[in-house]
Amino acid sequence: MVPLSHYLILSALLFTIGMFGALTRRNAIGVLMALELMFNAINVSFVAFSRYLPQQMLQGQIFAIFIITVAAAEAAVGLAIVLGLYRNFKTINVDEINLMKW
Amino acid sequence: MTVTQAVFYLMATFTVGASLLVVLARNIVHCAIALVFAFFGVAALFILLDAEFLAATQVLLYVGGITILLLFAIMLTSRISARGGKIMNEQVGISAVVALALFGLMVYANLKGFPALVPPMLAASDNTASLGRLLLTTYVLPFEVVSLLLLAAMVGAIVLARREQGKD
Amino acid sequence: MATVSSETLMEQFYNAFETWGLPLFVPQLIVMVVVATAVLIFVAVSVMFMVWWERKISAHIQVRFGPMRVGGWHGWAQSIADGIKLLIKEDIVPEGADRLVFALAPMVVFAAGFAAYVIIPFGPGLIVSDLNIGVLFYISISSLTVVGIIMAGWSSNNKYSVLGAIRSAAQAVSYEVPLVVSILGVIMTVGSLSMTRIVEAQQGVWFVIPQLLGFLIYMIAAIAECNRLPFDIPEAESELVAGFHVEYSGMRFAIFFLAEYANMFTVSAIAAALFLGGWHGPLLPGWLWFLLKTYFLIFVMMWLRWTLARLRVDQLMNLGWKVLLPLAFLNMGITGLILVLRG
Amino acid sequence: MKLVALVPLLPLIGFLINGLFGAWIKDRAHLVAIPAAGLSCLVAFVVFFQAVGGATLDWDVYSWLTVGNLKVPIGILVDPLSTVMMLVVTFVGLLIHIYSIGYMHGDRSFARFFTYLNLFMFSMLVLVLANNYLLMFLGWEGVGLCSYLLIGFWYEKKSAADAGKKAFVVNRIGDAGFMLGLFFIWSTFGSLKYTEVFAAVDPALGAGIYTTITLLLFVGAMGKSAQLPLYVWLPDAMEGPTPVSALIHAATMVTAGVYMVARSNPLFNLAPFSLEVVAWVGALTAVFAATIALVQNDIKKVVAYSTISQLGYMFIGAGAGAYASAVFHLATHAFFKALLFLGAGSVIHSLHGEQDIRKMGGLWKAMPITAWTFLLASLANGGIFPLAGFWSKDEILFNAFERGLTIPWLLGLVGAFLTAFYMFRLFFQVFTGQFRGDAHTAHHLHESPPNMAYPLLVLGALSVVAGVLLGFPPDHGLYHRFVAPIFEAAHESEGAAIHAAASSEIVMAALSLSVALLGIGLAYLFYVKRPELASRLADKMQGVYRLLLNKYWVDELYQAIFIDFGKRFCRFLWGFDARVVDGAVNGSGWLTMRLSVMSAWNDLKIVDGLVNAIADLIQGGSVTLRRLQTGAIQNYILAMALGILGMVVFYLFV
Repeated sequence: MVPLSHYLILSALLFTIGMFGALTRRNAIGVLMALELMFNAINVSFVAFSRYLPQQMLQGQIFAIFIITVAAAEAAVGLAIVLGLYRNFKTINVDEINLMKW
Repeated sequence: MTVTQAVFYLMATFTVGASLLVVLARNIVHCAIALVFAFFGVAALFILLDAEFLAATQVLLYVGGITILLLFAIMLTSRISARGGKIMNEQVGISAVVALALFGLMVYANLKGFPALVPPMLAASDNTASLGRLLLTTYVLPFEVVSLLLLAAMVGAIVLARREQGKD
Repeated sequence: MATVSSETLMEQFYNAFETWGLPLFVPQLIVMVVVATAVLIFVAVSVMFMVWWERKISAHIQVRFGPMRVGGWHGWAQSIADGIKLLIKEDIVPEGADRLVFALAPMVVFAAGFAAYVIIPFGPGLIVSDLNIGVLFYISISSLTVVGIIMAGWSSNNKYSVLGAIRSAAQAVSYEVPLVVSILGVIMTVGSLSMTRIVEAQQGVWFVIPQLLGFLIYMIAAIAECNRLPFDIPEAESELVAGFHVEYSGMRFAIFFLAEYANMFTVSAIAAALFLGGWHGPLLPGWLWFLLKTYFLIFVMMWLRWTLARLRVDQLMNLGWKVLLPLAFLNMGITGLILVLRG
Repeated sequence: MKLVALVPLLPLIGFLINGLFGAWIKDRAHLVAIPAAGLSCLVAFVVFFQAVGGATLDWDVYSWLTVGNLKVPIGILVDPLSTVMMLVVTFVGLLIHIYSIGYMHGDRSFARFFTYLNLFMFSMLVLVLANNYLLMFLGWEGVGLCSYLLIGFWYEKKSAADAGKKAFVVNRIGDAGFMLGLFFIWSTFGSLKYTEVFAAVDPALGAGIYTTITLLLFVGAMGKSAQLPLYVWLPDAMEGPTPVSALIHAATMVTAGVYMVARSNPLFNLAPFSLEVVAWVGALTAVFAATIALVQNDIKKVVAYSTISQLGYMFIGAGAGAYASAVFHLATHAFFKALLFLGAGSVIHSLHGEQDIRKMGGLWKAMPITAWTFLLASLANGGIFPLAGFWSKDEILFNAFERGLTIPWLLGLVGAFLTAFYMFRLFFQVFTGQFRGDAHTAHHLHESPPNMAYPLLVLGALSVVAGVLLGFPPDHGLYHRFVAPIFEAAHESEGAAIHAAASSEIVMAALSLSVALLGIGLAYLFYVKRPELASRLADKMQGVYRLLLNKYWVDELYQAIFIDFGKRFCRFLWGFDARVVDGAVNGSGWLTMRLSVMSAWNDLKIVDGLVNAIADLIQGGSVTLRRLQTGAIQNYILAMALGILGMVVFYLFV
């Protein structure tokens, strides 16, 4: 059987990759994708906990469902914002959109 | 090495590989397609974890919903010929260091906190029904809140994405 | 009967491998490959039949004969000839296309269509895998098709194919919602997502009677999901040349074609299982009943195609969001109300 | 038996369909509304026959409110009382639906009308079938709302809109009492379900609490059932379309108060004082309204005052503890009063909206069906043997007499005389003699179309036979045996005295019958034989005539007492505000101004100096610090990531 910690390490790895992407991608849609990866990483660890600690009554899966829902909402609003950005700036590179400064 | 283990390591490698592609690929459409594969890898992991309903939901929502949205947004904002240029900003180095450090710390914490815990045997039961029951009893309040959130997100997305009257 | 004997056969098969000292996954792998091949052959044959059939139906609706020569009797071998022709054609990849994605797209589409066969209950026990999330599996897998279509449209580097892909995706996403909600009535009544359980629950009354509204919504949405007339805007030959697969030819085109017809079979089979009682029926064996119902629904789809005119884009979206979806919710609400009142 | 859920649900479905798609359905609304009402009626009959077999049902469909230890279900109670009410509501409702096709034909808000009618049916059935007080109150408010909407149906007309508002406001006073009653019930018995409340009723709690509760409930009933002094809204409610007057303001809604009192009989039985109040209010209302009805010239107003008067009779019955008789009168009254209104509507329809009886007359020939049925209804209303009204009214008067309520009984007798008189004044004025309207109208006189005439015939038949069939012999008829289980307690407490002698009952009946015949005779004398007598009498008794014609100036009285006084009191308060309060405020303002001049110097020199020094310091610092705000999101995310890193390190190693 696969021990719990392997799932958690996988989750950590996915999370880190996602975070790296969110920190570095210039394309706003790329950043959103990286965020989705991070959500997925969290879900993996939630579901793993749910399977390995069954006395918790599927709590992990419930949380994963809520996270998926929130991720969907996030994607919809995020992409709407990206479209708005594109309309106003004619670019979606986040490092070129920096009007909100001193 | 049992079949389960083999499948786990296979899918883990697959998922990590796809995720790296998502973050590193030059062409944003390739990123999106790699993302689909990463989602599938995660769904497979869910099945390994006896969460079939979640696996199906994962595919339905992430692949059927979010990826499509992403692809739409890509089509509306970039061209197939728009290649070249940097894809990363100038903080790649420090980001990599931070990410690696965080990963190291998480692995450390993990190994310290969860010694090789193996899963208890579960009776083969239909998780879906229990999930549904939980959602409508114990977690009914969060459930309602999330539905409200979705409504708000929908309204917000429509307001943000529609063109203002009079503009082009 | 068939189930029992096949199970024992299966056990003997597994035991044999155990006595040879091979690990368990070897026979499992062999079974998987055999089943997959069988389904693949079934898909190919049934699609060829359906293509020939549609040509004959369309011809007769237009008072023609259709193919008459190849193979002798009513041109029965026409599809085989077409298939061979497509296979030996040159494989053209347009200039400026994204080669990798271009090659991947038909496979994704086909894989999605093919995977759905896993949960089709051809007869009692005659199902590849009776998943306990059966219907949900189909719904989630079918959404993958859209990704493939967008990939195909985008990678062709042709504005018509991109437009076709976007329209197709918008349509599929829009009609997926009423499709799913229309199925919910059945799922609520049965209390399970398993296809076998759903079919078994129709021992007495087929769900098409209590869920008539759901059935109609499902069929309309399913036709739209298959991008068939009257909902074939994504491919509208007269406006968009041929939609997302303009640039495809030869073998790759054949795969799209195959997937499209395979999809038709899938949605009809799901409808037959969910609403028309699956394998239940008098006299004839169960699998035959199932195929009869499925092919009847396919026939209805073809019939509609050659009868109705194409909808405009705005009409299409209005129908999906303002008519089908509210009706589907109404169906769900009424079903729920009745279930609650009945206790 | 659970079929009964369909009875309110069907009108609700009709309401939803017409309400949501009315703009699209338009003139076909009745095709939705009438099947809804008709099926509902059919189901009601099915349930009724089950109930006749002795079946009852107390069904908590689901839990509606759970707040602390207050638990209120959405529940249905089917027992003889609610069955009778359900039948009356659905049956009369159905007939009036059918009648309305003809009456409302061509109105541009046709669909809206049927929407409201269905909503009304639904609310009324909720009121009737509820198994707890709160759900009943929901229906109670629902019918109030429908009443408001339907009175003001022609809201372009200011008088209609005002009448609607008046009905709403006056009912609010009653509802406040009802609500207080509910609060008391809950705090006393810890439940609002009928079964639980009545099971918990215990004389040991003392008569005081029962008197309080029942009087408060009766305040609610006074509002809804238009009793003194809260009756003023009902005559004005005649601004609504006539079918509405028939359904809501005669047959069903206004009788909700009677139903509620009958329903609460275990409570009322323990509060003898309340019962006496109920009987007195009923008796006074009966005579009061009847006297006004004597001189009114608007056909609908006469019938409306008659309704108030008859409601008074029902309360006499309830007050005498003869709840069964009260509800019996409710049912028979529903038939003949609905018939009167529909007949009046038929006349008005034929005369193109003319409502003044002085411009009518001689309509008998032109509209025989309307005239005959109107005559039957008038006889029934006047309490003539053997029509429906006779049986129920006599039962009430007999019970009141036996109960020792001599003065209410006498008042009731006077009322019976007046009733017969004004009914036949109306009848003779409208249907006999010469037509007094203009020639144009005379030319267009016509009998109403079949869909209006048939309901009249059905109701006419019922007005004739309902009393004999169900109420003979008095107090022991079919009807009484059916509802007996509900009111058993009431009869037991009275003991055997009531059933003393059938002979005295016959004497009483003969007495009231002769009184009624006297009334009819007088009406004949005044309005057919020697019409000039009437005006001469009016001249001779100017004062009384004007008093009655102006409805005792009650509306003006209310205006003077409540509204004008309120205004004057407000003006006084305003004056107080302007002089005393404002003066104090201005004074303190002046003081503050002086003080602030002093503190201004302090602020400018000392405080500001300090503040400016700090501000300069901060400005200098921020010029350098603001460089941190790069505006690029990913820099911020990086900072967050670093923060997370720091936190993880802290938790792991420190």
